[in-house]
Amino acid sequence: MSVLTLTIEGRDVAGQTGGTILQVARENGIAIPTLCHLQGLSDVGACRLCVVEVEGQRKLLPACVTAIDEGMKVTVNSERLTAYRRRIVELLFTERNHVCSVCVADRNCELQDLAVELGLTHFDLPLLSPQASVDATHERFGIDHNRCVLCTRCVRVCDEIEGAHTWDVMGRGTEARLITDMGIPWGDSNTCTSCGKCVQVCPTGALFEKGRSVAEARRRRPYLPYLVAHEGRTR
Amino acid sequence: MLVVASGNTLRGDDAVGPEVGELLNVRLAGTGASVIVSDQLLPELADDASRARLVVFVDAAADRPVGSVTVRPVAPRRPQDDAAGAGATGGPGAVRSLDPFSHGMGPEDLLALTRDLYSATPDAVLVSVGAESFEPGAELSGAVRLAVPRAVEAVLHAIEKGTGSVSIPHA
Amino acid sequence: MYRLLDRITRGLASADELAELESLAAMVRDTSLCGLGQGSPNPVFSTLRYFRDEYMAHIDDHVCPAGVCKMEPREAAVAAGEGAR
Amino acid sequence: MADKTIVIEPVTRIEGHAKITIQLNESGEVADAHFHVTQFRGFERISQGRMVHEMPSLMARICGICPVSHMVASAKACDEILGVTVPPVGVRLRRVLNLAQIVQSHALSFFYLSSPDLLLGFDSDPALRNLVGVARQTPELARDGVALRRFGQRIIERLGGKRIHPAWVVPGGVSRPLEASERDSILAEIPDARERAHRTLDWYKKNVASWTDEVAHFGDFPSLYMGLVHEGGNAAYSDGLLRVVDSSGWVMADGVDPRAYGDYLGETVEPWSYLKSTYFKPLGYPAGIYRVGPLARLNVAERLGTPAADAELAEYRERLGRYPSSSFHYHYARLIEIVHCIDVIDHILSRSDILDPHVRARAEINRNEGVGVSEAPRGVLIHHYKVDDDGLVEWANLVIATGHNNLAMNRSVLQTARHYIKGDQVKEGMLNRVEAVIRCYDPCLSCSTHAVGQMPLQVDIRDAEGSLLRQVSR
Repeated sequence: MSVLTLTIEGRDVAGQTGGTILQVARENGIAIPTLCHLQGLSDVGACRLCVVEVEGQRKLLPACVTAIDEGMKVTVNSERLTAYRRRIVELLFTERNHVCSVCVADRNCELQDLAVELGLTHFDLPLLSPQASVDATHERFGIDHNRCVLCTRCVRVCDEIEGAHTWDVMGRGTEARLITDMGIPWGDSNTCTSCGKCVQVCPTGALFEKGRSVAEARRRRPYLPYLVAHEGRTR
Repeated sequence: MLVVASGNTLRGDDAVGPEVGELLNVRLAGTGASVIVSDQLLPELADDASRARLVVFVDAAADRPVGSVTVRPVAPRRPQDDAAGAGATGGPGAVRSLDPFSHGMGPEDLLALTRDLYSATPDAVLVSVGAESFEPGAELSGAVRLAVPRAVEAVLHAIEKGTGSVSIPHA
Repeated sequence: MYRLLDRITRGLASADELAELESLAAMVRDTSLCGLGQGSPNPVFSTLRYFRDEYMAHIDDHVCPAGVCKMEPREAAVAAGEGAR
Repeated sequence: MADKTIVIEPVTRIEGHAKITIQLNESGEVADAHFHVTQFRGFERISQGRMVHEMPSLMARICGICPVSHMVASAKACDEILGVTVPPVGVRLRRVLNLAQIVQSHALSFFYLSSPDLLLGFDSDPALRNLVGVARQTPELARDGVALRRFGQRIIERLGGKRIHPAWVVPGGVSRPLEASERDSILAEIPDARERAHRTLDWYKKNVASWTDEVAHFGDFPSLYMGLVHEGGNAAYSDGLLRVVDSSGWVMADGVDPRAYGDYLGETVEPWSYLKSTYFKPLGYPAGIYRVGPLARLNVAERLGTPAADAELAEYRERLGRYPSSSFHYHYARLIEIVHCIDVIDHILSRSDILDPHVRARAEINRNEGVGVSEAPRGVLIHHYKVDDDGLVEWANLVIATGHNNLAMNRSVLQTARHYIKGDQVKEGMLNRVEAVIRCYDPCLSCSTHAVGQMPLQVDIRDAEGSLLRQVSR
């Protein structure tokens, strides 16, 4: 294991071989927005919010899954990146039905925070307003597909930490939905251990504890001490 | 020192008031001046205005060149102003010059309320930003967006001139 | 993108929407995870490169030079433009 | 001569937007008049498939004027679905919030919307007939109005954390107990509010004689009255059971559990309005016309239950009789209610147990159906939900004050129009009276328009023979 040196946002930084741009940036106090990333879970590079510019690379690279290299020059914030990130969040909002004012996660939501951070004040794109359902068959928890952003944190925490692999994703494009087991109601799932880890890692109000009203979602992340969503953010 | 920034954030350029208000909230933090952002001017604001020495209204204006920032002093509406504009007929189509729920209440009316209700006559100026569109929408048109910083400066200038004592940290 | 293209082919789109289409296509190309996503806006880019004038004809002149697209009546275009935002 | 139809649109100084159509006959007399509601929302449809715990906050969005009353009615329907008993302090805190809502809404209705007519005259120059005009003539009255509205608003803000859409009322109670500092600051403002409420009432009583003609023609007719009363006959606002009396004091129904509202209230949808009209089923339609709101509440209750307000109520009944029937008296009733609400808020907040942290009961879904009722400022408000076993809303029905009053409002408009409008020389002051009679009911229109696709709006203009002259539809 050796140390590599690179520059991020014009700053000289160093990191271990095999480390990702995201890790090194955060170790050095350089913020990169993320949504699907959750430290302690594997990274899938799905949300595309952490894309950065790397000098000499035509393509944008997701910081969470791009290993650092000697002499790399990384730009985290540029006008183009911010515009893309804002557009990505806009697409997430317009794809389903996110209504903060009646959401259990209001003021406790990573999607909402991202919109604020990125200055998303309105939508240019039309709302798709799909007819998504709510599965409230589980005794303690529910999933509101209207608020799901398909970050798959729940899928990964269930598989990698709990070892149950109850959650998965079915369908493609705008038809993609989270499913429990082979697409049966959550309450009928044989594999679900009702541990609640999925609810704790959900960045929005998609997964919720029953009985909680508007703005009452509480993420007890210390309950999962090996997971950290964002450095500097306490949830 | 009171800034009243009014406008509907969902009505195109009408949002310029709230937009300027939010910026002023940051700029004026800790100076003792307060900023009230409101959809429309409501009679309750007279109570706040009565406690201020200077009231700065910020609003979008349809009758000014788009993107222009105009500052003018405002005085309480006088009875004869109404009489002049009222039209004596009062037929079925008679227009009410003022109705708090038809967005008809203007700074002059609010100041009249402030004077009549609380015997207070704060100095007042209106900073109006020429607006293009009041159609439903959450976006300012380009020229109006560009006018926002100038409107903020105009308000700060009005406050400085009005007191000479408040020091505003320039961002 | 499909929606925007569809609106253009029906003569309902404005010039703003063409700009919207271009920015969306660039964003999809630059930020997609897999090659399919990165390549998906290519038809938009290539048709824009070679046939931009036809796009503009749909938008500005309300005609389809190739005679392929069925255009909605002009009034519908005006109404749709007003309702689009 | 062809018939003439006068349309007043929009009606100003009421909450929401509406339209009135007046039809004249060949001799220029008013043949018919309608009050239309053309606004449309679809909350009964929107709520389908949502978790029951969202409902109070979702329903509060129906209206920016009386969100609290919707929250309370909605939360009570949810309480029933959960099968919980709300802790007593939770019940009381909900009451305080609802009473504060009534004070602020009544202040808005009386001072901002109606006092210009009362003070400056129905025939006064419309350009001056507004709150600024009131302020010029009697600043004290306008000041009291501003202060009373603020008093109510501030309580809602303190308890709910937000002025317009507080998310404080939840199924099972309220989400957060009251803090001592909040209680103290509310209690400190009560003496001032009380003084202002009494002063306004005195002003009204002194001037009531000058509106004799309006009193007689602003919807003065016998009807039924419906409101909530506690056991023993005190007026109730957030709890209690329904009582219906007629103009001669016959109790037509009493102790009605809100769950049984369907047995008593029938609904029709008129082609000319999105607003559902309700009638008292045992008497049928349209004989079962009834009124709700301040006038009705004072008619159905034996007493209010606070000494000062009851003294006012006694004087009110001495002046107007035990069952006043003119809708003009909604104003008077409203002012007495302000006095009462302030005293009840005082009483509840002065209790030693009000800071008790047990303000919420939690439970799973235990029933599939729930009905909640509260008194909104404008009258009885019923929320009725059906949910599946998992707590997802399958069906919702809202019966709203303005719907209850719809038939009465129409009859009032007709009466007022007949009296004040003759021939085609229509003066502004006369039309203003037609609007003003609607303002008596303080209708809140945004909340009372209903399910998607049910009724298209259609305006028919007919001549004396009934043949259609013109039809406007959308």
